[in-house]
Amino acid sequence: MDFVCNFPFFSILLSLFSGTICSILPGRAAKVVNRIVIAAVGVMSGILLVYLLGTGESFVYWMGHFPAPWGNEIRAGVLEAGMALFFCIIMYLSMAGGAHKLFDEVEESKHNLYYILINLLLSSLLALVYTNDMFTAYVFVEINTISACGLIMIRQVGRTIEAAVRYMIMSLLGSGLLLFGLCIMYDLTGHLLMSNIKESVSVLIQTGEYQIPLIVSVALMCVGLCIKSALFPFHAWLPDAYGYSTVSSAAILSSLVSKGYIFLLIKIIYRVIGFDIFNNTRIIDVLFVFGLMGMIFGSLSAIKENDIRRMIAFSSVAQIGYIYMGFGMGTQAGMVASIFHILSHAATKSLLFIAAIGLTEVSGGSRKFIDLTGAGYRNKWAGVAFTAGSLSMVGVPLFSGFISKLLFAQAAVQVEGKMLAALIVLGISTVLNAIYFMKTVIRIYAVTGDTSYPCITFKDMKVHAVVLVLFVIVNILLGVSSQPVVNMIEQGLAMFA
Amino acid sequence: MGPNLLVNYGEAVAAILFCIGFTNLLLQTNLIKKIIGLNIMDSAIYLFLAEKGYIAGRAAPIVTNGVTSVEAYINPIPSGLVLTGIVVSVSVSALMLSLTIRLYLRYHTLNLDEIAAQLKKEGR
Amino acid sequence: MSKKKSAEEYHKTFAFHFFRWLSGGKDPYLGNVEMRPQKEYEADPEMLLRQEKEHDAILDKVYDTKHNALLKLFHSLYEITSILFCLFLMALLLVTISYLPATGAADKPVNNEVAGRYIEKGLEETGAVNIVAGMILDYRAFDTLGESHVLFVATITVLILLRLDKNKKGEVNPLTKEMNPNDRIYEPKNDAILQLVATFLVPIIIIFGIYIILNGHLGPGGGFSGGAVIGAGLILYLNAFGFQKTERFFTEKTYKWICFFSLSFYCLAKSYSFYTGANHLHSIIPNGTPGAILSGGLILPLNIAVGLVVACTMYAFYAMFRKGGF
Amino acid sequence: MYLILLPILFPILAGVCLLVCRKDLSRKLLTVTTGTCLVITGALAITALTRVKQDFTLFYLTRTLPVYFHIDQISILFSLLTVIVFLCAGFFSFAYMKHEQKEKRYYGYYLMAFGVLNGLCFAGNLITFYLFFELLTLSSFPLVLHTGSKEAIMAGLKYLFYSLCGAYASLFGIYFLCQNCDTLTFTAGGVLQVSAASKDGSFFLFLAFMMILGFGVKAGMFPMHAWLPTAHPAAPAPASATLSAVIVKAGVLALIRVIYYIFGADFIRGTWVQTTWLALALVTVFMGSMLAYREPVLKKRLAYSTVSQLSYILFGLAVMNEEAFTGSLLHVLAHGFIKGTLFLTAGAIIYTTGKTKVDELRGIGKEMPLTMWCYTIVSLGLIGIPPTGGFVSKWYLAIGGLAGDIGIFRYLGPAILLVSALLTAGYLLPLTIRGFFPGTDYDYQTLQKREPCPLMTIPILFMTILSVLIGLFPTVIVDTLTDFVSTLI
Amino acid sequence: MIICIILIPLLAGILVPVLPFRKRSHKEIFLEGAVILNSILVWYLLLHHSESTFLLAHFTGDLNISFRVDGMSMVFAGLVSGLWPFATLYAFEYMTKEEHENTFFLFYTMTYGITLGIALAANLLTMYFFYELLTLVTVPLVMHTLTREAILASRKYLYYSLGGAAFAFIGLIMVIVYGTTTDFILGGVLDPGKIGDKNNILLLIYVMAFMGFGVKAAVCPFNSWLPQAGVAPTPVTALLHAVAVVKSGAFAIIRLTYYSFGTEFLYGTWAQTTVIIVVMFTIVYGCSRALKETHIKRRLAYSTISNLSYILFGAVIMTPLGLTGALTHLVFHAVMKISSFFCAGAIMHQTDKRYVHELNGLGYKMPCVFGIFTVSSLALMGVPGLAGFISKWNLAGAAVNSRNSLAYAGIACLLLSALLTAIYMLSIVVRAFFPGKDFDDGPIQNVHDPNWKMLLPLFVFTVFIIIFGLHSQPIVDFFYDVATGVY
Repeated sequence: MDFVCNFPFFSILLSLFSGTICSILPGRAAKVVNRIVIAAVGVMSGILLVYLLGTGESFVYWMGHFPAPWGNEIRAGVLEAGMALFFCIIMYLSMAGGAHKLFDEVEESKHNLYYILINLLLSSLLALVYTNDMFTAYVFVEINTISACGLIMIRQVGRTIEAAVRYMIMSLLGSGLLLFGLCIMYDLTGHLLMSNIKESVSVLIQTGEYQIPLIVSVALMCVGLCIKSALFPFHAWLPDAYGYSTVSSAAILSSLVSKGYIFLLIKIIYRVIGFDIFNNTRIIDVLFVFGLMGMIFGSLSAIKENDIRRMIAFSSVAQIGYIYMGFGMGTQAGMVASIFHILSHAATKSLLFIAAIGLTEVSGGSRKFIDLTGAGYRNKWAGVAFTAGSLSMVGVPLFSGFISKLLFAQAAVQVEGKMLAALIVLGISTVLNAIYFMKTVIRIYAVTGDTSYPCITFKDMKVHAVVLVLFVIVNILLGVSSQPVVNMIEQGLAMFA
Repeated sequence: MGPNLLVNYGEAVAAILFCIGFTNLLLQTNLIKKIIGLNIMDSAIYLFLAEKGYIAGRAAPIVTNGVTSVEAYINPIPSGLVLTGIVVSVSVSALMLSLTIRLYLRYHTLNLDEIAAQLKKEGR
Repeated sequence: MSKKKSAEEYHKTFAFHFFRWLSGGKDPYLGNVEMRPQKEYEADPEMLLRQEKEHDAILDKVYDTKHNALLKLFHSLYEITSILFCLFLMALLLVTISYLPATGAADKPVNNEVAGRYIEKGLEETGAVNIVAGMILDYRAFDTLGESHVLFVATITVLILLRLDKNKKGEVNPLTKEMNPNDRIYEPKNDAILQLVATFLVPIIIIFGIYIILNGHLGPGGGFSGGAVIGAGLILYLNAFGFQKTERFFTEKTYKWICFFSLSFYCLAKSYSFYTGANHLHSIIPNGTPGAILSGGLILPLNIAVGLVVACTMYAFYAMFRKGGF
Repeated sequence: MYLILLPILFPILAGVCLLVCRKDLSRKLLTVTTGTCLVITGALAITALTRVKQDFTLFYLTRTLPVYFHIDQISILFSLLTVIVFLCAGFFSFAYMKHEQKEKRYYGYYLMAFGVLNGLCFAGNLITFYLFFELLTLSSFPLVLHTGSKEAIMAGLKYLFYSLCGAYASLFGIYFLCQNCDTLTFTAGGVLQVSAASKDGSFFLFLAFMMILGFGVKAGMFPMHAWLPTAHPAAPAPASATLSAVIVKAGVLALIRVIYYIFGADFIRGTWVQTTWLALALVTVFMGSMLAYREPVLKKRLAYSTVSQLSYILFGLAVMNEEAFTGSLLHVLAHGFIKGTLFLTAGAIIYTTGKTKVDELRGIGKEMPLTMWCYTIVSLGLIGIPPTGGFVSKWYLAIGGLAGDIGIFRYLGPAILLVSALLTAGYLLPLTIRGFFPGTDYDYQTLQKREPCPLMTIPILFMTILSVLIGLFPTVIVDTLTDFVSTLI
Repeated sequence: MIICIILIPLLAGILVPVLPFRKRSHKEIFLEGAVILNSILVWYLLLHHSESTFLLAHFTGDLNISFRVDGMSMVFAGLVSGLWPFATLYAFEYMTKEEHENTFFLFYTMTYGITLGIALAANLLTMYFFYELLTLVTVPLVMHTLTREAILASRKYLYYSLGGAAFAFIGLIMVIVYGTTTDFILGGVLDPGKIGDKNNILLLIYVMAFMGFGVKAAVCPFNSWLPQAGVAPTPVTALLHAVAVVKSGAFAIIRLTYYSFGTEFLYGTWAQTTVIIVVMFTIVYGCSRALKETHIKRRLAYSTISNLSYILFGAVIMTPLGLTGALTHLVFHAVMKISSFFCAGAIMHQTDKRYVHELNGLGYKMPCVFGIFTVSSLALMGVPGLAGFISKWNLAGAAVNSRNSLAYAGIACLLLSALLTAIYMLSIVVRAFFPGKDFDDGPIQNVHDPNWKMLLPLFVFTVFIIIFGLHSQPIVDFFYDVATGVY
């Protein structure tokens, strides 16, 4: 085994351990540690990705001295490595972009705690990405949930705490269902490792035993993860949570945390149940319908919103709807589109959050649209970045959003019964996206008679500006040279099977 | 309806408890009651798991007298899972409770709806 | 000849219009070419502001739970659907359960080679008499590592929420304002009975906890349960004697370092074990004689670490809830 | 060859020059220039007319759309009428326009309209015809709104839009004809492809009907006649004269060209289109007379009269036999001269007295005897009393109507013509009667001769004479017409 | 080479705010030079084009950004590059009265490049790409004055355009999935083997895509952005909202219909019927709205709506003749409408009057402008001898030839619209030249024609209107060749 194969394990453990270390460090040092860890994990994931692309095969990694059905395992393929790399990039940028806001919004003595949360969140995301064991997944889902909750309420105002409570309640419902589904699954198969479960499941399907419990268990797990990733009817907690938490948190939560759960769902679909078996259930239809509804209702709520951060948050609901719609199509192409959208949405949404904070800063801290008038002139960098993000969300070519839209539509065309619904909703949703994002863009470039707010130049926001530029670059990279990414996703999915 | 409902009465109870907890978590407006619901839910799952691991007539999985025969002990895995689950449950309860404390200190009520209403007013 | 209509009346009749057109009088549509300017749309900023206020007022009204009938209806609907959903879930689960393998049977899918190996080889491979302990701390140690971090992260969140920190600039923490300042006046309670009982019980409890931890690999128990017992003892002590006493030996610093060292040890030890395992290297940690206290490889030290963490955490939770500090 | 172009382009260019010229010319110079231009144009036109049967393609708009000129008898007839009326009215306006502003503009458009009308007469195919038809509308509407009063502007716009409406309705037909005819050159007997006519017969009938309605707008046919009574009173008198005598005849010309030269009379004869057309024409005849009868304002009365009289012509065309057709052509001439005279006299009266209503004009015959005599003579002509031109034309129309194979209209037509003639007498003669016999209470003391200047009276006189001449020596014209009329029917 | 002509305007535009021009005239020379240079290059390229495709970048899969010159590109690129230098010249003068000149010229010049990108796109994706970019670069132009009105207008413009593009996008997907390639091939690229029994869905998608692209071409009911966008400075309204932007919508529809879905697939289906009806309705609707409008530019904008649907009407007849008619009107209408818009702009520039009823008597004060306006009005009405007649003739001829009874009704709409055009255009002319008896020209004593920078484009356009009207055969032949795929 090559040394590189240790990297997934290293990255998980490194981030876990750094969490522990941060607990004794002062805030500033914790920040440094945190950055280093994210960067290191990113580098490792990158190397791993290159390695895997070279070998073309995934590998499993024993967590301990015991092989598959007995010990824990993690597993790394192209998709996992790519996802980890991407998560690191986004997380690093989000952290860097929101760092200056942290000082205003979080007590200084608790900064190190914040970084602990981030580290643990990273480790849990990595574990979700790499894990090959259902129960490990459950445990890390819980870490993920709790640290996400911490990220929400670390800015301690009434709304965030309330949002955190709501978030926790929904998440716990989700975890409860997930765990219950897991238990049933375990009861049916006697395994906790994904690959073993899959073998047993295919045997069960062939023999026709335990069909109903099997379906119910899958459904429970799906619903649990849907709740956790804020699919449409379960999104009530989301706007406050994303809208009022400190900006890095919002960016990370919207772009990574929910994506972690979704990625886990993908893994469950592919590695636990089996793609074909999953597609033969009615569950995908339900996912499809809720996905479509999410796309529409999320956008509608966003249109009504009067607060830029909440608007972006509602837009997340819509975007998650896209992803589930891709699942619901039940084809490989739909899955690829969904995964690409995970990436593209992550890149875009964090960009939007970070840019929005730049805009609100020059508007007296208000996030009401009426105060944001002309903010694009006061903070040019944030304005341009926000515009770029909006365009990506609307699906203008050159940006990543276009490619994901393209992939979705291509995937939709191949599905007989769902084609029209998907295409039309895609169209409508684009229109709605255009309405609320373009409204904002035009608003920030409208002129205002009130010039009492200060202007910000590059000097005052070096880091922020650089981060924004990097985000835009990531976005455009995804949009322009999407083919390697799509290839990677396809390769990764092939490795899943 | 399958054949094993009565045999699986333990699981059935677990399921019922789970739903009670679930309903509580979903519907109670009082935060403390919600947390109790959460704990009921978790306990139901432990019960379920324990039932899963149980094999009639076998001992707990602690090697006694050096007997390491499969026939001697019940399945150890669910027990392990329950252990892990308990820790998670404790952590979550702690977190929820502390959130509740904060909210109570701030809004002097445990009713989530009232808190929401107050927030709406505060927000502007 | 019918009655003659007045001119005005006549002007309204169709006959008049027809005749007007016929005789080339007024053309009905030609007049449109001569037009007045249309009104430009201009929104009054004040009006916008007023609209916003109205919007707010509407929102107020909408969220006025006591008087808004619609909202009430919505709430009751929501409740009914939720209950229905829960009932549905219950029915679903019951049906599912009815199809599950029978409880207590030995030939269930659960009882497969996995459990078999744990039981048959567990003692040999992990050195732990308690198969469960062996399983969670060796076979499936990664889960357990995660689990301890769940606890850790939960403490962190509780710290974030409840710890009272003093700002560098000495500003009053917003939390302090919210907290009831009188709570600490009653420290210590000086309850004689409690103190007396505690004097007896606390050492016993703590020793019992230590026993559980140390015997984690030999019998029922382990780091978590033992730690919880010790934590309970500490809490009892605190209740009996107050913070001033406990602060002598247990401060935040103590907590921090204990947690740090335990968790670091846990992490590093398990990392070593994972690394060697994955790379098929030989682990230098001996398994020892099964049944002896110093056996089970890493299980005992890990149990101790976990126990310490749990004990501290339990105490920390209590202290946080109580007064927001140690 | 290029001679055909001269009477068209020369006045147009002259008119444009007048319009573009920024300097204010003195009135005398303006008059002289315009007069010269008019005369030259007339001369050119007459010269061009001598070159009968010379055809000439100027250039191709697109491969299938040549701008093509050709002179035949119809052209000669209409062109002569145009030249005479324009010259007369032109000279009349030198005197009349004294009391109007912006004469330069007036003459500019006047010359342009002259040129365009020449072009219209010489046009050898439908496209060229349509081109000049549109231009005619555009160059003549400024004449209508010349006075600049609100009513005049509205009337001008109304004229413009009605005419365009008609033009577009006929353009609808042209689009289809273009694809279904071998050529759009005017050919006696029609050019419609037999295959198309037999296959989509009813559709082409519909097209023909559209075109009749469309061009009928210009000729003041019933559903779209309303512009006429609005435009005439608003325009200056000489402009009304040309409008009524010539420009509305463009609609007649158009109908002749379309029905007899494109569709072919045989295609239309006996179909619902002919019936409807007849009905519309008769309705117009009767309606126009009735409206004129109850109209107090002189010029407006004359305008209604035009509506009525034009439909005489249309009736003749719609009957589609030789007599009626000859009658129509004769009526074109006769009505042209008569109505020209009538409007000019009305103009003279307004110019001198400023009174517009018939009731106010008691004793006018005493004041302006020459003018009123002319008025009376042509009125009699319009009524159809021999030996004026009107009698001959109506005679032929009635004969044609009776001889035509047109069902009930065979009798209804002549009857209505008669009734209308009575009504004509009813609306024209009161002025004569009042003018010459003002009654006992007329105050002869204040009477003074107010005969207008010769520049006004001579054109009036000239046209009156012409109208009488037609009546006296109709055979000259009839003989020349008969030959080629038979080729058409 | 191809990429060059797209990049030159983009670069020139970006350089405007960057370069330190000492005098305004320097900037003018720089911009005008760049634009003329580019136009020359375009024409050179069009006249010496090769069949080869220039591949710029791969997107995903077999989708790529590539450029090629074919007949349609020649028409559109030639048109745009012919008009742009004049419009720029006009803009110099016009913008002396407006603010933020640099921003304006930045986007204005960039639009040139983007429009050429649309024209020269070799496949549907490239076209879509530039189509979206066009929306984005033109929004700042609409917003230019930054008044509340402008903001609302640009917002609407964005919503409509992006929303439309979203539906056009679905069509794009269909072509990708069911076509053999996305390249433009006259006659369509759909693969019957792949379609199978999905005809109806494909037709539905076609209609959706038609409406999607139709948003830019202001098809009813998605037309209301266009009149509102008239708040932009006149060079923008004239060039973009009468030519570049809206025509690119029509252009896109032609591409979609003839080069992607293929007329063979669509001809005679319910989809064709639907779009013809929509187009016919728009023709009449646009005109009748123009009639009621009193703001000159908005009136012209409504007129544009109607005239764009003429083009579409030709296009959806779906015969080579129809396409010829559409192309004829595409080019001729551009010249006519830009001319009338420039006149309106000149009026606004010289007098600040923007309502029809304020124009009384201005005809004698600004004879050149109003003379040209009259000519363009007459041309728009379709008076024979001017450009409009020819294009209408071609359209109607195509409709007659198609033997489609709906197309016959379309001719009626065309003529009805011509009548309405006459009414709304001529009522302006009449006002200007015949102000009425009691008109007092005191307040407009000092009004006069604008300077040569404004008049030169106007005269050139007028000359073209007349030339096209009198001698259109070569160019129409060329269009016919394009439509039959010779080029």
